[in-house]
Amino acid sequence: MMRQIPFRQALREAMTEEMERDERVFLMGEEVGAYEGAYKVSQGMLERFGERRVVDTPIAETGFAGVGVGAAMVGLRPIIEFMTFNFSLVAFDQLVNNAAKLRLMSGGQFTLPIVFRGPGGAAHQLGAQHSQCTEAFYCHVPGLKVVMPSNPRDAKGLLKSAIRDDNPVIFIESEVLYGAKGEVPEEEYTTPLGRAAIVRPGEDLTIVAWSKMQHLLALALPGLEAEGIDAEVIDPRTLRPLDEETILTSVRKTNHLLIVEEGWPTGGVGAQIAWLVQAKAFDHLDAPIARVTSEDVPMPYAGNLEKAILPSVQKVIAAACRVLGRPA
Amino acid sequence: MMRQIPFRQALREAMTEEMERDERVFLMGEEVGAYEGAYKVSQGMLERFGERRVVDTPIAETGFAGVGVGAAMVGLRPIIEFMTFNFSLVAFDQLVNNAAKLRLMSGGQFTLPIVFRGPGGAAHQLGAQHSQCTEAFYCHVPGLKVVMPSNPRDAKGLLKSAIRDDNPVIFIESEVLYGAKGEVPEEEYTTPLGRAAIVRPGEDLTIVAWSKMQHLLALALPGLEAEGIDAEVIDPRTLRPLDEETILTSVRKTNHLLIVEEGWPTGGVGAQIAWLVQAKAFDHLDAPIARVTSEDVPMPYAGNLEKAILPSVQKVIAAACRVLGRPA
Amino acid sequence: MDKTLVLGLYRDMLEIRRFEEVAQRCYAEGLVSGFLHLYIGQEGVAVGAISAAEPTDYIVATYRDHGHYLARTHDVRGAMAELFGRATGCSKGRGGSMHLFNAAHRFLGGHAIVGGHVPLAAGVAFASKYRSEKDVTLCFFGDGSANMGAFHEGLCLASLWKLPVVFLCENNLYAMGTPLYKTLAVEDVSTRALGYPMARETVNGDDVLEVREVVRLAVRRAREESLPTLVEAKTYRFRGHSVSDPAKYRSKEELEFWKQRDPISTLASRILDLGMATEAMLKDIDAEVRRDVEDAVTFAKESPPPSVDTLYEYVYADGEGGEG
Amino acid sequence: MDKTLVLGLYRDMLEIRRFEEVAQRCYAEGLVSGFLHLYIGQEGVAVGAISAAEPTDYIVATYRDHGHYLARTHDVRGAMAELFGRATGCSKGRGGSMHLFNAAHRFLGGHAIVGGHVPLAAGVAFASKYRSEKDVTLCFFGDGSANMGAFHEGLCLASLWKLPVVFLCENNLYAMGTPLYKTLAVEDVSTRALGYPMARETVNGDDVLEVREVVRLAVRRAREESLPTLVEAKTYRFRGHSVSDPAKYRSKEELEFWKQRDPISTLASRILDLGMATEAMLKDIDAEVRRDVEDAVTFAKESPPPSVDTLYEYVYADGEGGEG
Ligand SMILES: Cc1ncc(C[n+]2csc(CCOP(=O)(O)OP(=O)(O)O)c2C)c(N)n1
Ligand SMILES: Cc1ncc(C[n+]2csc(CCOP(=O)(O)OP(=O)(O)O)c2C)c(N)n1
Ligand SMILES: [Mg+2]
Ligand SMILES: [Mg+2]
Repeated sequence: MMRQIPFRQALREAMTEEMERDERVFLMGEEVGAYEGAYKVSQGMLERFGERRVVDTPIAETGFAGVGVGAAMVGLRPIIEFMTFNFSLVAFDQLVNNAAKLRLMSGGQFTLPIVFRGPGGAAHQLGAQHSQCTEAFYCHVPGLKVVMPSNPRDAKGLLKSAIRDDNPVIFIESEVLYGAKGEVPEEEYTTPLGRAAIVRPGEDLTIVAWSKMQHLLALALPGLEAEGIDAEVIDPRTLRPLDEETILTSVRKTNHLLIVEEGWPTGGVGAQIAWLVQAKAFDHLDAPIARVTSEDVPMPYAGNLEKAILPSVQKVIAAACRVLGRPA
Repeated sequence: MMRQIPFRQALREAMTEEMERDERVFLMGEEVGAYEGAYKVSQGMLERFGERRVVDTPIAETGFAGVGVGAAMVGLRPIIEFMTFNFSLVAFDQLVNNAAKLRLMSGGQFTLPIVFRGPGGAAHQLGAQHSQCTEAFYCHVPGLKVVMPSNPRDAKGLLKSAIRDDNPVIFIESEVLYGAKGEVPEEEYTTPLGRAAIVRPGEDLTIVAWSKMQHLLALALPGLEAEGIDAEVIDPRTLRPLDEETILTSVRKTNHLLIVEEGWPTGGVGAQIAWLVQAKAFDHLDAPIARVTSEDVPMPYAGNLEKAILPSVQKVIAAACRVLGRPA
Repeated sequence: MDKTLVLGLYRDMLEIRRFEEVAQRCYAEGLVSGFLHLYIGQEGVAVGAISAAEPTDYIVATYRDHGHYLARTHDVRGAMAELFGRATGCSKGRGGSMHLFNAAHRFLGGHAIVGGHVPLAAGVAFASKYRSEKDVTLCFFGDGSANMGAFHEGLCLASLWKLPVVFLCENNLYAMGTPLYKTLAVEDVSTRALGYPMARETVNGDDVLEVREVVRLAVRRAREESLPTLVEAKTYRFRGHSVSDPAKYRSKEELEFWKQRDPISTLASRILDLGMATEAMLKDIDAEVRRDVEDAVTFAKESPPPSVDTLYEYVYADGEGGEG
Repeated sequence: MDKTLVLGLYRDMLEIRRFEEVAQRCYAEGLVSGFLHLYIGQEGVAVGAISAAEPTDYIVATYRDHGHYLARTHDVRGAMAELFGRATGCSKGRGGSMHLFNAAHRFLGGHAIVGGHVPLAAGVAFASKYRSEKDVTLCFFGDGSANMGAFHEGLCLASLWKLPVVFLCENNLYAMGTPLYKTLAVEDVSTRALGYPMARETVNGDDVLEVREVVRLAVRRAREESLPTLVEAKTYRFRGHSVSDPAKYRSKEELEFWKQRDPISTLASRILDLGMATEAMLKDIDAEVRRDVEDAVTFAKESPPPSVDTLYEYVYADGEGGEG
């Protein structure tokens, strides 16, 4: 039987293997070294690689994100950790105006092989400034790639590909998934960016979800089956570039689409997917595309409100029934 | 006949009238005072109101955006000018984490009556870092309102409403429209936020476009008419909150929708509108919703590339024909 | 020294200490969630500084805000209920531990983006000056803010525009698990003031009276000359960064050294030495604040959570959807 | 003084001056579009500083980058073609005046977000140190950057990590229409260095030799001790912020005062005084650079614009769509 390891270890293995493989790769961020990561993702890496390649930074996201961009311009391959992606917003200009555009502005003279990684989204009652999904911001920006793994196996394979990729990659993890275990092969492997995974084949309804929401779907599946709904579950894994074909092929089969995302509804990634599918598979849709998202509000602290705001099993089942025109 | 004044004067009148009406309103930004605005929007205002209420700032967007937020928390009503919205990205955290969330985080104890305004989008060959549409970023954020007027009359009325509004309002203008003239009443008026305008009634096809793109539509109309297309043109004017009803009512009549936006296609505001319409008027759509956007690339400098990247009359007409299933 | 003043400061620090101890207990019991950053060990700073300001002066703080909130409001119930996420909390359960607010007491939060509230505080001071009001703004932040762009821009504008604000850096030697020497090329955070320039002071944060005195002068400079000051208070947090941090990065000896400087016990000894109060009287004060804190727990427990029907409240001033 | 050196510096400054004059003419003729920020008056800074560095040292500049680009590359054709938006431009027509790049000459742009390139430059220096290479990074920016958060964070990290970088502030007394005294509470931008701390120098930017000497020491400090320096060069731009700015905010007298310090004419007089060259020889140099610049115009005019089929090139390193 294949070994089971936690998400954080899968990420650590990906970084460690790539750093051993390529001297140009280094890890930089707040608490990544001596503290071994705010969420212990980089445990043991300082000891293994030393302060030169596992670099603790002050709290200065614009500063060290920019340092990463500059280092990438001259051939290093930085992994910049944001303690959480909420803090990437103070470095937003570095990602959007520098990392994403320098290649174009220089007429292709410079490549930006840099990964910005860290957890995104809500954890448990962390309040409005610490509970945001930022993927919609980054997916909007040409020049960036956006990756959001949902399980340890993909996390390791995708992070290795992201580190080897010659473009700026926004790699968003999840605080609540770091401890989640999953099968991860012993032998080395990579998982290509830009390819979705069909998590569960099905006939009635296509459900697209990523990161944490895949775990919500796992919890919702029994209920869906109880409703007699045979769902085809797709995990895009990379949100930009999006694997349109896999999603379209599925919708052409099931004729129904439900998108489940943790972020805000207005202008969320799901809106883009919905636009795409109605544009390219219009005649295959038997019902409006449905979305389950969080409510359109900043996240309050209170546990009951947070629960009511985030997507839930009940909301997924209800939406699935709605799409299929069944009484729920 | 009603007087015709340029867009920049309409904005100036709105600010001037509101500052005369309410002592709490002030204008702050780079070059707004002595220089009278990088685009001369605030011409004469320093002379009229003095340095206390027309405040020149250093280049420090995070600083003065934050100053505005703090001043608004204690009852002032700041108008913060970004020389262009490209520079709002260095202050992104202040807008997204402070302006948009403080009311919620404080349980409604504080209101944030603040307007962030300035030009957005491409002008003429300003390059990648100076040619961005930022509306999609801000429309994603609950707690913010987003307004994008297309003509002087709306610009004045909407800006006055934005200044009187008790919420943070992102008010995005356009460099290339500042000189555009239009009818503006002498007498005072306001234009409500959250209400779209039907610019041209029509039967065959609903076209939604805002800001600069309304001018593109004006140029495209003859061509559309030549194709025998009777378009209903809608200007949402406020992108958040969006006047869904006006758009849905129109689509229920025309059964066809085309969205024209200057920004990037992936996760653009048009994707959200498309998602909404297919969700709420699915059975009324006779064809896939179409979008004309800029190409999905950072804006290069070369004029021919910029022209090819931005929406054009030809692209609009071709898309309209496509939606209506006519050979173009 | 004024006896009532000193005993009052003692009581205020003790109120914070007991509140934090109980908050930690409630967290362990699962009654409090999210991040919980305790102020234990730093009480001298908030109490000394806030006692030096008028009740009408504005306070802006970080996520480590219980001490500042209590020193200003003494609203033990509202703070505890907020930690519990109840509708009766000072932020109606929306803010939680990191986002305590109280408009009536001019307590402007509780902010969780490091450095992000510094320009905001400058803006509050800007408003006072704009209205020719004599209020001063006190802005608290940690040593970790010193490298942030927002800190820089806030101080630049405050210096340039001569804003009536006191920037108070609580230098507790650590930003999370990182000792200051690893992130700051200078020993004193107040050195930063040289570049703006701005008046600066460095004070022993564990001496509540010294803090009070230094901040009093800074507040006066702000109120009378409308000039900002960067005050650095050297202090130490006795607990981890948050309750989930075992703080393994610090030595026992270091912790012990600082505990000898505990702002509360050191003041207690002085009070006794000076004969300002007896052991018994201090015990009574302790008993009293313990009662208040336990009463707050009961209050919080008995308070209802926010109603889920109010989900869309407080997002827009004009209610759901926010039509203008 | 080394005659060839001095005449070389003179030629380099003149090359920039003539290039800018012609660029402005081409803009007026509608051959150049977008924003055009001329370097006229500041030539002493770029030429002096870049001549003090090795050709393998890295250069990072702002949108006012023609001078720096030419001083490093002398690629007059590539620069002019870029302004024309042609495929033969040094950024293949993608960058324009504000975004000149040349990887072969280690010229890393041309950046248009004020302060945004400062951390990037620190990162380039970080890479040199990481690889134990002895290259130094020169980062140019204007006085307007001094209040930006990115400037602060870049200098904080460079100081903390002892990075081999020279931060070169070109203080031309104005940020667009705003005089420095209205945005900076200190007289010298270099004062900012005190807070980090960092070695600092203030130099007369209109004296190319003085700039060269001061930067030479800063470059040596970076290369040999791996320490950053903040150098402030006092200078003046003779034209508006961009060609569309009439610069009404400055008095004739002020402009005249500075024109007396014109880095080029003052060096010319010194050359003549010292008998390093004759009027005729200087005229020849002028004629030569004029020829080069006019040749570049012809080259640019005859060059094709980028093909519209290449619209999606240079967005992702792996081509359109950017599959990983
Ligand atoms: C911009 C930003 N980056 C990172 C964090 C995560 N974080 C929260 S507190 C903290 C340490 C702050 O230390 P300090 O400023 O010294 O305050 P203290 O906790 O010691 O009171 C960090 C890194 C954050 N909240 N904001
Ligand atoms: C963050 C940001 N804010 C505003 C601008 C607009 N802007 C471009 S140049 C400039 C003035 C910069 O002055 P300075 O730094 O002194 O450089 P100089 O033009 O004098 O060379 C401004 C405000 C910008 N490019 N970036
Ligand atoms: Mg600290
Ligand atoms: Mg300048």
